[in-house]
Amino acid sequence: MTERRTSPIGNRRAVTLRGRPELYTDYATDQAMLNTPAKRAWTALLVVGLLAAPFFLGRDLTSLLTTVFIFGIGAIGLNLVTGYAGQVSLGHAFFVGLGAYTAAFVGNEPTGSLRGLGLELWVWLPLAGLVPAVVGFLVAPIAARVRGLYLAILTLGLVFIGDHVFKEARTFTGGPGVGRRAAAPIVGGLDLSRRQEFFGVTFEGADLFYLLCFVLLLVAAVLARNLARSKAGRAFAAVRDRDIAAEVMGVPLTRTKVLAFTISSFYAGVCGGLLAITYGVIEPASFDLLLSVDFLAMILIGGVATISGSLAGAAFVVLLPRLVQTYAHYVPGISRGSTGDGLLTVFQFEGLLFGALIVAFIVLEPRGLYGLWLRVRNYWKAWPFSY
Amino acid sequence: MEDLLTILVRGVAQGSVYALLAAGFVVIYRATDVVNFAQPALMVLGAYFTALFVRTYEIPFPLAILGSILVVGMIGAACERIALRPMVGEPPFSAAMVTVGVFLVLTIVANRLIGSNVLTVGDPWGLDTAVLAGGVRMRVADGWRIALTAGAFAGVGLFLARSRVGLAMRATSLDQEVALAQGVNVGRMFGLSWAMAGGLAGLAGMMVGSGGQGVDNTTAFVALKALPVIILGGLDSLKGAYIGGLVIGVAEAFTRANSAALTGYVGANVDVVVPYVIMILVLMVRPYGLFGTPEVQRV
Amino acid sequence: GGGDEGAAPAGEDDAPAAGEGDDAAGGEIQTDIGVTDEPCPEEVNPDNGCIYLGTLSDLTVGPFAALGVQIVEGQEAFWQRVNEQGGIGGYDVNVTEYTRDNEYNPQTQSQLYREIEPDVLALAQTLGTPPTEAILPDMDEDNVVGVPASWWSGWDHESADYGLILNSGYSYCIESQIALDWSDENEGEITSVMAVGYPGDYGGDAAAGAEAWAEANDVEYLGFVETAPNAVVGSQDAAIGQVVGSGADRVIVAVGPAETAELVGGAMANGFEGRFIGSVPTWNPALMDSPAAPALEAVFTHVGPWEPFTGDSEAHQAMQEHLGEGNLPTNDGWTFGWVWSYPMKSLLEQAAANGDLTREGVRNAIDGLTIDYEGALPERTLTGDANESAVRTAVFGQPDADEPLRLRTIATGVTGPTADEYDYSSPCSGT
Amino acid sequence: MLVVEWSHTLGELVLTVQNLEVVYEDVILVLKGVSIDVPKGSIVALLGANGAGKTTVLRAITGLLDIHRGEVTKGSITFDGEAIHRLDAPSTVAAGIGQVMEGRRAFAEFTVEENLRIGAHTADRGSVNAGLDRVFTLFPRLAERRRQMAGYLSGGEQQMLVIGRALMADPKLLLLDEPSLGLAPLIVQQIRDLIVDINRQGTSVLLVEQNANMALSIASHGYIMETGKVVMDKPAAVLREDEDVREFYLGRHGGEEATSFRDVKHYKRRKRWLS
Amino acid sequence: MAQIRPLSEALTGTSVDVPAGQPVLQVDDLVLRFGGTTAVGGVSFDVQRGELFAVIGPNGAGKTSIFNCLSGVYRPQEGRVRFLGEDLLGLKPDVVADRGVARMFQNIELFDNLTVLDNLMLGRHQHVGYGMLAGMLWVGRAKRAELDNRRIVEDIIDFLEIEAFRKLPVGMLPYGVKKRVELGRALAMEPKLLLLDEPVAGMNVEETEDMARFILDIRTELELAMIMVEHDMGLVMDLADRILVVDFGKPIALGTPDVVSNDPEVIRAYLGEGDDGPDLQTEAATAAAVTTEEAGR
Ligand SMILES: Nc1ncnc2c1ncn2[C@@H]1O[C@H](COP(=O)(O)OP(=O)(O)OP(=O)(O)O)[C@@H](O)[C@H]1O
Ligand SMILES: Nc1ncnc2c1ncn2[C@@H]1O[C@H](COP(=O)(O)OP(=O)(O)OP(=O)(O)O)[C@@H](O)[C@H]1O
Ligand SMILES: CC(C)C[C@H](N)C(=O)O
Ligand SMILES: [Mg+2]
Ligand SMILES: [Mg+2]
Repeated sequence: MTERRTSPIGNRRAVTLRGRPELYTDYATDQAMLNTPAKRAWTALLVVGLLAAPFFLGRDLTSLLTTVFIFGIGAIGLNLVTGYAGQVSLGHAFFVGLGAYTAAFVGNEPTGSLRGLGLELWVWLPLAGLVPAVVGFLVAPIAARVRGLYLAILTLGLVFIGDHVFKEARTFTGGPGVGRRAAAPIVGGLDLSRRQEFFGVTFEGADLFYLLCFVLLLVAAVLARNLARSKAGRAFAAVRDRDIAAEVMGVPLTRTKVLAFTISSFYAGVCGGLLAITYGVIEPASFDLLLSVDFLAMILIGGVATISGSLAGAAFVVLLPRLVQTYAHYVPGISRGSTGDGLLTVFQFEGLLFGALIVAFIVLEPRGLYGLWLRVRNYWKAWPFSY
Repeated sequence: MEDLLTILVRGVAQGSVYALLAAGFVVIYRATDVVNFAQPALMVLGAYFTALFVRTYEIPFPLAILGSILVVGMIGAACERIALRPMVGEPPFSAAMVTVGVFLVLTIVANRLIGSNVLTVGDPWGLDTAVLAGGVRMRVADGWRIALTAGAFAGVGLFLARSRVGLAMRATSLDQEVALAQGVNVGRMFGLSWAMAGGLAGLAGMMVGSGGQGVDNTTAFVALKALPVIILGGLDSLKGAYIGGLVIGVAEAFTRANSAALTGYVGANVDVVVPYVIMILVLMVRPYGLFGTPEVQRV
Repeated sequence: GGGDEGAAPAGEDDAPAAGEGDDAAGGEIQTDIGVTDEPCPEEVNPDNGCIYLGTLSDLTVGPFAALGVQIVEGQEAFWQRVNEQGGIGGYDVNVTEYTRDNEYNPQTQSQLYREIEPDVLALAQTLGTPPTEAILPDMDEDNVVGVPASWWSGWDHESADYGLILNSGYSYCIESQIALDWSDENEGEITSVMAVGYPGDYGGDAAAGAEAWAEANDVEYLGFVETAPNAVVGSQDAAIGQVVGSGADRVIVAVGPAETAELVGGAMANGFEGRFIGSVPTWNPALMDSPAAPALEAVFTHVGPWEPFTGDSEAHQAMQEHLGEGNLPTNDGWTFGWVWSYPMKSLLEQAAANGDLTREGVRNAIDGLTIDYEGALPERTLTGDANESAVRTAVFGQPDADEPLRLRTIATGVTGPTADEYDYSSPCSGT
Repeated sequence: MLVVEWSHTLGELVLTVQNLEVVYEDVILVLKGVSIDVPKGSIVALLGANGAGKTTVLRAITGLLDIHRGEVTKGSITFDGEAIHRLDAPSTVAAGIGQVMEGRRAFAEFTVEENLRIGAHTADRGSVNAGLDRVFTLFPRLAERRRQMAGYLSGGEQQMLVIGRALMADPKLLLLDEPSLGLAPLIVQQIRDLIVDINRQGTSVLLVEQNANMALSIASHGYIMETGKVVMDKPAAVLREDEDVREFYLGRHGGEEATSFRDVKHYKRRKRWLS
Repeated sequence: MAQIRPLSEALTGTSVDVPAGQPVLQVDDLVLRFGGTTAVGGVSFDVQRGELFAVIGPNGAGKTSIFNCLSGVYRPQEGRVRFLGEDLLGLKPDVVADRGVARMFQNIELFDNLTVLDNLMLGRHQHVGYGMLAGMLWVGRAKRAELDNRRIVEDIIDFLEIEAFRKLPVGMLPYGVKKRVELGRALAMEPKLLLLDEPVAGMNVEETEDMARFILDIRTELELAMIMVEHDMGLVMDLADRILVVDFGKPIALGTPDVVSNDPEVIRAYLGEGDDGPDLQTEAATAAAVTTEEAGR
């Protein structure tokens, strides 16, 4: 990967064998998304398990998983533009924020100085995606002229400018240090974040919202996967790996990059709209560099240019802090309460460990969780022969 | 008129600090092709150690500065050795993400050291202001900011231009494998660049904390100003870092001076975004900043 | 609920504090969320149950971290004492288990509230005006009452706080009016006023007070300079510029300590001649080690809601006794944490007395509740009407490097004509 | 067999590769016990089809395997009597091994001159300018482009540049990986003479080439690799006459019994080498 | 597996109908400068239907630059390029590709992280006709289009005998195979003009023969007009119908192989005396003898 002109994120899948030595009688089955029984089985198992989960978990954990799903959607979005199309973006947080506030504006009744349209989920959710998508579409042409780290920091500029706009557009956002409440997920008069009765069965609000997000995640993932393996997806990869060659092959550079940004922004926006609900209140300053970095961490830890990786990464980044919090006090010198009587407070420890793990992780397996999985798989494929 | 000059001086001084921060980024980028997001944390540590040496160990201020430059330089090198060295040959973005991890760790450490109070580096300048010819008021600290930065740039610039190391570093950032094949010790280049960047950060930290500003657990964010600066000037150009820093600093100073007037139109604290706006405008005409080397593309 | 067992220990227990709890409702105390029959972790009274109270405070990177940490400690001390006196209605009170860091950010606050809500009866502390406002609707839904670490005027009005918030002392709005009344009298006549503060109802409330005062005394009001923590705006240069430019005579400051020092120091360095009046959250003794110290000593006046740690009311003696002879807290946040906790104590005792420690029961106990501050503040009964029940007294202090907490009290129990006249039938700021 | 006798016949060896085994990615075995000797002051040719493992051999020698996620799992490499298969690249260069890497790896964003200067990174400062002059007289084309970004050079010009860069450090042992790649016939002859010339001045050369004609015309000894093994190992003169070598490496194009590329038969397939 | 079709059936779009005598490509005094250096200095030539036209010349003579001008990567300052009666100059590369000009690169420009299949499918980018949304849903039109094109790609894979590598990322393929894949990718574009930049550079004789075979087959099966840049004189002289020789961007000879190969100017500037044929052998022998002796002492 030291070769010049490979993408800065340097997709490490180059040297791993894909596809398995199954025999296909026709190209259709070969091209199917889940083209091996194993894949099909595992996926089915996972889906069923996750559908059942909320009924066994407490409210707190349920909403934690919900958050994982929501970040998953955002991570997939970033992976499309950064992982697949090689356009490193630090601006993801901005689009997430834009989605969140679009949702809040469209979904909330006006209160006091705050504006709102008071429409239902099936209106505000699509809009939460579309508005960022349009903005993405408009800024992409500028971004398309810039490469690598220049692009990364250009997009970072978006975050700062967006941050400022969010802070100033008080009638939409509530302003800095104040914020506004998220839109309620209301469908046909039913608030999916409150307890509801369906044919005698009562569903907790948290569970309903969990299921909603899970379904949305599945859809988002499948669509992304299809995109990645279809015409557009190949174009993305081509632009990422060798843009001049891609152009000579008939792939229009700017259009492809713009497309990537637009879709990615859409995903980010949807993520934002839903994220706001789990947060309850959204504050302008919170869609900042660190959020963008979290997303980058997700795809790097999960696996660049892989959908499953995006999800794994999201889970990692979202769950880690909670794990640390829960187990911190088994670590000597960590003061449980607020105050600094210990060596570190649990909050500091949490941050510390998070940073350390990112480092350790990328250093040990630059291909991320996905790479780890490949290693395991290749190992078993080769077993019992070492090579 | 003298107000204008006063503001100008303020801007140049602030810009010098940004330039110095940017220099750290550039040095590492030129050697490793990586943007080091840990730089801000190193800066805060720089402020901390200066303060520590002056106030706790009562070492004279100039020595304290040297001391913190050394210590932070070593910390930088250490981080490289532990976290970045294994990334030799890995894609720059994974490496950049590693530096983010390092940043998170170092900031926590810094916060723990500094505590939740405001830390003052114990510089002799405090809030003193001198009134120059033509009624221009300049903070003494600002004078030093300008002078020390100029000095630092001269030093680093000469070193990179004259010594073999300079060329070797750039070679490393262009193609590690080929650099290795030329006998360049890539690892050492990484380490060296981080040490230099650390030193620069140490100095910058002192500057940020001096002049009565003080350092607390949020100061690290100031260093982010260096990002638009390096892009504006060109990621691999020291000259760019310096000029870019001054441009941003001055632009910022003038927006602040007029924020009362501006607030009506563009909202409060618009000076926070000005650097990025300038950066984006420049990128639209020059995709590699003012002095950045364009990536060669040929088939 | 485990009401019966919950009562059992209470029965045997004859500690005075728990006394009333006992026979009320025939010793039956109903409980639901956040109250257990198992003793608290590191409990004081092994055979007491446990009441869990949540704490959402600014503990690491927020602008009030220094203050927040002390507030939490003071509060822990307070409840420690309550438990040592036998707890409440057969229960110890735990305020540490569910302590979280809100970073003075409404969003974080809301997230964390949702995280701990299923496990707590009420909130022993929710720091910051905007953060607290952010969770009010949730609290209303869940019947969770709370003690604010904040002095927004909204807390005095049911219309604004759903009658869930148990505040103590004046509000920023009244505070700045008293302050200006006093300053006008003791620091030279005021010709123009300006306010500098954070966005939202912390800065906003103080500004509203200043504006109201200016209007009542027809003095020129130079407006509200909105700034934000350094973490957000990098530095206070912009605010400094506007203050210096305004040439105001008095400036009401409602920001964080670091920002205050920078503001006062910077303004003076640039030849500003007016004086600054800082509300409680602006102060941190550590500022006296900053280069701004001389400036602060020269032109900064501090307003507080009650006497600092060194006061001599019964409550203050209890605090001093708790820390032990000659020991001082790092800053006066400790005192606030302690004093702020009295209403919650009174409330829980009342609820226990009513035999209903369910959330609903606790909420219902608020109306007509009488709060005993052990002299830190005058005893106070919560009625609907703010105009009569709201506190309108303040304490003034002067930065002084030689004082224990770097602050010399120069006037206590101060009231002011404008403040007393002020029509307080609705919150000064906010919606 | 032959190897042994032969290598005994001429004194010391500057490089010996013994029974080398290399694995990429922990799983891909590409060298299955390769042994190669380079006598001091000689030119040794290493031929073989694409993917045979020639470049891998060179990477193993110069310590550049790890950056390709490969490692030496068996065997040894000795240079000047020192075992070097554990050394990293900078050390091998310092020890006196220079190389022209496969696939023209010029520093695209360096000027032609900077590229040459970095080539002299380990050489003593004094010799640098002399080195520059030497290269520029060898390749006037480069002199013209002295200040141009190397990345914009034509393929062949870049090839000249990397060869020149390898000369800057004047090494004891020079490893050349397909130096004639993409060079015009005239330049190929020039390169060939150049190699002979360098060799005369005492530098030993291990030459990997697809242009077997050129390689065998100047080498004293030749190795032929197939899929990770050495399948043939004879003096160059012998190889030049070998039937298989003529058919698969030298080819019958041009020359006496010339067969035109136009009459390439479709069923033509590689026959196995007996080794 | 779908039965193998002859290339001519898989790639129907390559046939051109130009009136006899009319060139497929007509280049008139092309000029390309970079600052001071003139890469191409007034080159003119034409390529006839089904002709294999070769461009040779010293390194840096401007051959690749000519290709870059044709495929829209560079914008020449002067000159005119007519392709099937339309002007090519000034068009963006992807448009040129759409017009039917495909190309192999001098330094392999494959998409390393993609499999051989995907690389070839990319060649079909302009032919895979469905929108992004259709792709995301992966039903009906999109699915069918993918399958049809997959079939065509498979035919090319069979033709080039790279079945074994179908699903491997090209990044890890041996050089020779990569070159074939690149040829395959160009073919997949279903071009009307094929540009080959040093197709056999770095290949041994056997691989060169394979490549020669493919080129010949493409020619006979598709009657495709091709321009080839190559330094392997054996190949050029044997395959090319006509040869253009450039030096320092200027044309110095144009004609049939035997004419060109005996042109003194060409020999001086490019081929050199011993045009690495038989006499090089003998020369070499002596050279070798020398070195072996030396080694001996
Ligand atoms: N980094 C790598 N990871 C995995 N396999 C590799 C790597 N590099 C090379 N290979 C494989 O090792 C084998 C030998 O490669 P090598 O480049 O040494 O052959 P070569 O003889 O130099 O071929 P060429 O003549 O094309 O240069 C090839 O099959 C190649 O696919
Ligand atoms: N983008 C560019 N910028 C500057 N100079 C260039 C550029 N592209 C080509 N050149 C110059 O133009 C000349 C011709 O280059 P070109 O690649 O066409 O040569 P070529 O005939 O292909 O040589 P080779 O046979 O070595 O590939 C070279 O001297 C090169 O330095
Ligand atoms: C005590 C302080 C932390 C309160 C805070 N200033 C507020 O928003 O009201
Ligand atoms: Mg090779
Ligand atoms: Mg060329």
